[in-house]
Amino acid sequence: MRSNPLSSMAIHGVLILYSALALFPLLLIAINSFKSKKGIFRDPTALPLGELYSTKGYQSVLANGDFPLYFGNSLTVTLISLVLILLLGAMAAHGLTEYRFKGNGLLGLYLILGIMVPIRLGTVALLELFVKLGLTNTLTALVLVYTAQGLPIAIFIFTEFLKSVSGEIKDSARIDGLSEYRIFFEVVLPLIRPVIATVAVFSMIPIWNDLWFPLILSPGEETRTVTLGIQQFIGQYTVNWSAVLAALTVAIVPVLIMYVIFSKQLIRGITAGAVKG
Amino acid sequence: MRTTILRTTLFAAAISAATTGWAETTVLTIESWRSDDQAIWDEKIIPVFEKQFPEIDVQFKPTTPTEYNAALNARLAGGTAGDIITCRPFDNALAMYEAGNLADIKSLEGLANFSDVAKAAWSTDNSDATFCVPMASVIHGFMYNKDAFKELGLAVPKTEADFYAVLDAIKADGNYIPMAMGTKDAWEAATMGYTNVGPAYWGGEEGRMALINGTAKFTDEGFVEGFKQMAKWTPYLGSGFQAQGYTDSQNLFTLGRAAIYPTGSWEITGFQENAEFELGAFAPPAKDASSDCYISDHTDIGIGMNANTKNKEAALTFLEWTSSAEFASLLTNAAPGFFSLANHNFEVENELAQEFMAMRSECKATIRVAHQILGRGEPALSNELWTLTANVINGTMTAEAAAQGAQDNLDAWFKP
Amino acid sequence: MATLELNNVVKQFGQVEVIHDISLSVNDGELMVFVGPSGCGKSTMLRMIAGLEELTAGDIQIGGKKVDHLPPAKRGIAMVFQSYALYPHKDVRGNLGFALRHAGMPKAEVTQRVDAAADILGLGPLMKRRPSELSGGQRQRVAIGRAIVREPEVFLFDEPLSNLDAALRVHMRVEILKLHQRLKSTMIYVTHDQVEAMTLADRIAVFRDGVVEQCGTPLELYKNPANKFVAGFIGSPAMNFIDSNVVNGCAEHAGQAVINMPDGDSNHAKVSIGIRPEDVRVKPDGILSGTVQVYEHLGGEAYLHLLLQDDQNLVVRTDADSAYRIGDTVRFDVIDSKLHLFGENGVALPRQLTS
Amino acid sequence: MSHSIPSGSRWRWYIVFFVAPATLIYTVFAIYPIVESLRLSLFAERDAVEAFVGIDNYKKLFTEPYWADQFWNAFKNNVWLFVLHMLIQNPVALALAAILSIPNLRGAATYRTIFFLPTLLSVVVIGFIWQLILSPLWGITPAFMNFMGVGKFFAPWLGLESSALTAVTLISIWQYVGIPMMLFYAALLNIPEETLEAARIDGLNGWSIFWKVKLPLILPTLGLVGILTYIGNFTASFDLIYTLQGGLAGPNGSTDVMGTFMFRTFFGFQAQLGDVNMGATVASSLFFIILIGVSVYLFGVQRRLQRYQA
Repeated sequence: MRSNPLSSMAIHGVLILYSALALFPLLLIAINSFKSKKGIFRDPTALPLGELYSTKGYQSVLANGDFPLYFGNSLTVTLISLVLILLLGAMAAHGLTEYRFKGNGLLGLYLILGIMVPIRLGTVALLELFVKLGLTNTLTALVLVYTAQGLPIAIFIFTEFLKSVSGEIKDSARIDGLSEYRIFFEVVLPLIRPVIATVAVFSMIPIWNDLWFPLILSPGEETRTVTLGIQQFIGQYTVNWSAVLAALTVAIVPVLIMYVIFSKQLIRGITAGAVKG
Repeated sequence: MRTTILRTTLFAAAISAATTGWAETTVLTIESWRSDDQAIWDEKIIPVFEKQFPEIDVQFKPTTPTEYNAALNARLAGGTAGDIITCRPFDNALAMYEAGNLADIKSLEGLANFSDVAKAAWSTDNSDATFCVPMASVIHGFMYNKDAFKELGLAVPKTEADFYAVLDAIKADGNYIPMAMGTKDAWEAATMGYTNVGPAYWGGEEGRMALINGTAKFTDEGFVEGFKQMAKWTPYLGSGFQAQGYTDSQNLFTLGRAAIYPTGSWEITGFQENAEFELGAFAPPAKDASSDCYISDHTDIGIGMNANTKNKEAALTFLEWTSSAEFASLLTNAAPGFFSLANHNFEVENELAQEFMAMRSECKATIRVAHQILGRGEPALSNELWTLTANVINGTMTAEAAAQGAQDNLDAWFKP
Repeated sequence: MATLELNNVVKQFGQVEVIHDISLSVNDGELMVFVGPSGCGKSTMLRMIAGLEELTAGDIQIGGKKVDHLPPAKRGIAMVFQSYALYPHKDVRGNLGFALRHAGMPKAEVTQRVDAAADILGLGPLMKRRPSELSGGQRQRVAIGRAIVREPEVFLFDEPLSNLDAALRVHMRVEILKLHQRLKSTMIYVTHDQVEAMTLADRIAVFRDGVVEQCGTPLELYKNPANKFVAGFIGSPAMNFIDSNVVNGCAEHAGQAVINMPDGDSNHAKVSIGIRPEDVRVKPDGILSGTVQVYEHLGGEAYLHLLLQDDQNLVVRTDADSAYRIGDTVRFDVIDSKLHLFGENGVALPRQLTS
Repeated sequence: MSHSIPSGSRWRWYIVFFVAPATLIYTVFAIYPIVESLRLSLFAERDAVEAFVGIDNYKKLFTEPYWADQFWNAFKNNVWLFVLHMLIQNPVALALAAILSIPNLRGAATYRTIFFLPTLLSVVVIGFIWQLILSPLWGITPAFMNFMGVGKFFAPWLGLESSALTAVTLISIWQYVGIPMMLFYAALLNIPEETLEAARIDGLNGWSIFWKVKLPLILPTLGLVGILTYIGNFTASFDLIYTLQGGLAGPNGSTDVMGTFMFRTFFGFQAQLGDVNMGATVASSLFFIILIGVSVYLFGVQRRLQRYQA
């Protein structure tokens, strides 16, 4: 499109305004996390300079020495669940799109049914199940639930994408003598790489941020996740807002890093026709 | 800090297990909604117990109050709840007992240390079974900023008239928000408002028992007057109080921006840590100079045993200990504001706590009106009172309509 | 090098039968083209030969050996796909050598074969590139190279040129022809383009609706189409069909006898007369006439689209130096010996023409 | 005559290999617990034992005023939530996506990342920030509004019955606008350049190209976003409302949605004990509401929309 400077300025104006709206609340947290409680309430929008500056909040967070453990737990759960969701989801989507078999369509529908119903509905049954399996207070329980919860969307997106991929390359591999297993791992997996980032981001957010299942399935000190840790921390420091804000800031950073890692691939994945509708 | 303690205990336990060979450590987990008290339990209470009973390792695992009931019920259903369960009083705990989640502990010797009134909060109506050791009560009243009162030359109010005069004076001065309370979380409105000052109008226990006996209704004058008081509070609250939550109110008061804070004694520890001015407490005002004052000395926390625990013996040992004088003194002094319900003699050192304790002798005591027997409907009457009181303060409902709403809730199911 | 036999091959997808009992044999070293409109079953047939689709009934033999129980890689075939089907994550060398390495061939031999194929196809300078960095023609060449390195007994081509532009298509067509002459291997080539079929094929099998309508050399098909479908499909521009009534043993058009029916044939009341554009002679005293609607001039030759008296259309080839205007009336004759007659069911009638 | 399968094996184990692990985990850890829960809606506790009661719980839910009032209140609020998301979130998302998809826009990647940021955050964070920002006490919004000269229009929105739901919804929109934006953005980028050039040659300008060419071409994505909004409206809205307004979804139940209603019923809240059977009944009703919406989409809307697809 021909761009005239005036409309270009208007466009950037709109974008910058919305950026401010999106960023302002986050900055507010970050800024105030470096202030003392008094500083927070005297002028919430002031920068943490001069006498306002205080790292007391972070000191409280650090004093609660368990945060590295919580981060480790969250990372473990999130990453293992992600790998499982991506791998098993891609495998199932491949199986569903590549082969004709009885009940294929029905199975496909069944597998994406879970998009509609929050698994939270089944909490009590899940808990009973994990008790029987002896998996309460383990990260394994969380991984299993998150994997089950993430699979429908993953399968949906992968299926949509695989449908749009020409089948000839798989036939070609077959003629080259690859087994069906190796076709998946050596041909299909590299093919869906761009979509993987998309699925990864969409699956990662709810896992990292979940509060409910850690609370019910693995509330133990040793298996606590960051989000739960933060929430409990807030509960204990209801009036110590410096500490609360510092904890919140600390909780945002890792998601941000993961997002930046995936974000380049993300758009490529979406535009690769992943979510066509 | 906490982990260090935890690790040391675990380490010590491991050593002792390894050296003695037979003494296995039993781990007891306590469920609680008092996440604010984590440090108190970890650093002050549990170490004392573990010193006496090295073979038992106690872990305090609180869940934030908003999630406590849901999470606890889910864990009970799934069989992963802790061995020791902190009980909310009356109908809530009773229902848990009836659902088979709390064990009957009537045989506990230490129960003799508690008055029947205290035990009533965690016993069946016919007192056949007791399912929690009474732990503590909280006393409702008001805290105030002594510095502000001094500054404005105000005296602690005794009667309703004094009370509003003080509020008017603070409002006229304009430096302070007269009263720190919001209606967003609703429960403060009912708990620190209606059931705090209301007993003065319905005559405390008398009125409450009359409701239970069916000789009184919520639409009777005293109960309606309680709601009317709520409506009178509205002008003294901070602007935007409708969106003011519990923590907002706490901050408003501790930062010195509000002069009076309707509350309960459980705030003592947190407030003393955070407020940079001198704190004082006064009892809910009496109707007039010739009337008695009433306080809500609410039996708030009990401690019971998960009926399905695998560590029954250790759990009973622990419960027995919680009925001891040692525990009573530890708790009351470590968490001033939670007053042990035991008949033991012990010293309360905290001055503010003493101020609250003093109210017991000055005023007649009762408990929160909707908790015993009346709270068994759907929805629980106390939850209903939250919403009704908040509505009255918000001005979206008249006192009469709120009273009618409460009575409707009772009429729907309650047979005196 | 091998022969290929298809015996009574049937294919059903669910309840739908898409290949009806086809038998066909391809000789050693022959380039056989399967041609037909889309959905005619030609690609399905090819995929069954490749082993990518199961047979519902019948069998397939390559070099006299039954192969329909073998996986694709064991059949001694190689296949070139329309979309090239290159592995996007491997460079050209990787794509060329993939099948061989996978089969466990020693590295040195792989390199040697890959280099040889690259040499044939002129891929030398591109060996380090990824498919995304290649042009369409180059990709196609890599796809062919990938087939060559396997030294298959039968090459299968599935519409390999249809994603290329016209000029490149002609060019690649010649290259494939050269390749066939050089390798002298058996090839099966699927296309919907009859020009490709005519220029490439040793023999053509014309598919329609899951049956082979006719199989023969390009010239046989051109000269003696077995039916109206083949007649219309082979040759460009397509054969004209004039509906005609049979009167007194003579197929007539607009009241004018055009051609005598074969001797003794009195079973038909209506026939189609098939006239190729090149078999019409425009001359002022011609017995037939039509009005010029479109005049296409191709430089070396020209085509007239005529509207006949009974509103039927006829395309006529004429020499390039004649000049016509829209609306002109043109008179012409047909070359009797080159006319085709088709019965109402579309089957060609034997031509023992007297005129 | 029977024939062999080319791959050499009669029972195609590899299909099992691909499909079984996902199906198994999903069935055991998602479907089974949910079905188990829904099953409970047909039971009730009678004299301390679970008894089969048929559809009694449903009758109770829809006839007893206590239940029916809550149900319809929550349902009505959900409808409002949905309407606002459709009227605000999705158009804003579309507008942002349309701007971002302008060719050669400087800083597009940065803007995109920024716009998506709120979506990444947990509701614990979101709830906390927005309460702080909208709080009448800490003065951020009032100060800003005073600065803009509209200070007198400030109100404690989260605490007023009339505005709480709308305020919560706007926060939700703020958080989730990134998802539809990304979907629209991808769809817009997928429109072939030739189509747009053809439109330009046909004399359409920027606006009319957007309305008459781009919009019809991304209709399937609009449909998808619509149904995702619908589902999220019932399932994802819970966390935010629960965090911001608590289990009673105040003030006076004005922000109660199906999610909070279900949760409160299922697990109980404060003095109220949970009722697993009624909770399951609410959950099942919610499930059917979602199912109806999805069916309408799959069999009505999507089919019609897909005709536009190339």
